[in-house]
Amino acid sequence: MSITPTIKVQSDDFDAGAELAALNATDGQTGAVASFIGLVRGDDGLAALTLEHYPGMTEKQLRAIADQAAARWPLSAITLIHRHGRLPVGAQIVFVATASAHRRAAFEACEFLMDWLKTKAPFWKQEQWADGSSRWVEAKSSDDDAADRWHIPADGGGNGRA
Amino acid sequence: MSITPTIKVQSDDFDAGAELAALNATDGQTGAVASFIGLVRGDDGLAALTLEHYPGMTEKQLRAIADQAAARWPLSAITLIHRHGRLPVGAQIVFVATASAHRRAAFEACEFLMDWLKTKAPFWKQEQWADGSSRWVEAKSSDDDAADRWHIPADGGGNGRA
Amino acid sequence: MVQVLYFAWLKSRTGCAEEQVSPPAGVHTVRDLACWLREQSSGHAEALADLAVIRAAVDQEHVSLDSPLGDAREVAFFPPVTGG
Amino acid sequence: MVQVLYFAWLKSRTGCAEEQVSPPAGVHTVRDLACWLREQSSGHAEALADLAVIRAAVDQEHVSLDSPLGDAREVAFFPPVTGG
Repeated sequence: MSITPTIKVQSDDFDAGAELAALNATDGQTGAVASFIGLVRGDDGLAALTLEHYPGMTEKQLRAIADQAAARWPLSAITLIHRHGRLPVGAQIVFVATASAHRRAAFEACEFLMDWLKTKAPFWKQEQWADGSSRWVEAKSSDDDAADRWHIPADGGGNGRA
Repeated sequence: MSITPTIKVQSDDFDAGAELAALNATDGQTGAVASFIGLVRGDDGLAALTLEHYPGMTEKQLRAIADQAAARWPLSAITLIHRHGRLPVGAQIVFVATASAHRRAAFEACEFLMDWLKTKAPFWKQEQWADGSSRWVEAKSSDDDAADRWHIPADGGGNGRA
Repeated sequence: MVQVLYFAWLKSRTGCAEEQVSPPAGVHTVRDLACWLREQSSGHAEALADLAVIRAAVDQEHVSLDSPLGDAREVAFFPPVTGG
Repeated sequence: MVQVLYFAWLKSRTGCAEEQVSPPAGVHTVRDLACWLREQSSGHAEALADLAVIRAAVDQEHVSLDSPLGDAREVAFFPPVTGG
């Protein structure tokens, strides 16, 4: 069964409940829906994050990531939503949901998609602090490690995280 | 930080979006919300599941499971909802959501809770078939294996699954 | 006096969801109770025939069949759970 | 002619989000292009100073710095991504 992932890259907020309801509108073969929401955490005086992205490449990359998940797990639906722009503390950043007959596939695919988004999707976070200063967030090697555990062969997307 | 898990055992349906919104109503320390919805799958002529449970023990057991998760991972919130009664194909059965600063803790705790619910929560599923027959669902050893991978010490809840 | 509860297919076989019983002095463990209950009716005998596929709870906590009854108020017998 | 894009702190250092460039004949790889761009202004030199912390995409696909440019229409330079 070939599925058509739902991919949205937007500055607007999203309604996770409505997205889940759409996934649940089932063919009767879905027994498990795993989902993830990423939020802006208010660490020590952080006021907001501003997310820059690479229009054109972003949606392409999200679609490639979703297709990899669909090839690897028996999924009946995938939804990926990623916001850009200024997002205050508490705001939703990202939504990933995966539907499958069984829970293990849904959970694994959902984690895979998050790990892969963190290392492949062309977004950059800038922290806006309460004192008016700002700082680009640095990539974490723990995110590379998380993505590496899925053992995806280098896809020309190689370079490297040196 | 001690948290108070939200536990609901009910025949009524639930609104996953509203539950997630409640979890997102954040202290600013939540960066990750993982969630899971279990649905009735319409395998080959299945019309509905009827879920029997052990009133009194069910809520107690769900609370104990949630407390174990809260002790094991740094969670800012947990929601567990489990329905009972007659649930037609496509109906929601169970909802688990976990909030944490980081995604790994949220995902792991959510999977742990689902695995533990499958082997400890006193619910029994009866399949109702389109031809009018019915059959009690048998426990799967794969669910025991899934729960066992969390290496929870026997808690008097031992017996065993011989 | 102990309140005994049956769930799922055990309930259909015993013909009752719960009952008050007064087990005799020799009944010390949950397994002893199950064996004594088997003698109470053919339905009970059928429900509790194969203890390898039966789980139990004492006062709403999962226990092994070899746990002592102690001063249990409520004992439940059921098949392995299938929730979630 | 190649369209070159810069993101995040590379953009603030080069002072531009994108530009059309015509690299000379000796520029074969993405790394060659970065080295040639460094010579175009002090801002470019600063942005592309440490190629170990820079990632690239050719025509919107992640590539290694040693990939050939081929007939690329669009090359992007950026720090490691931090989405999700």
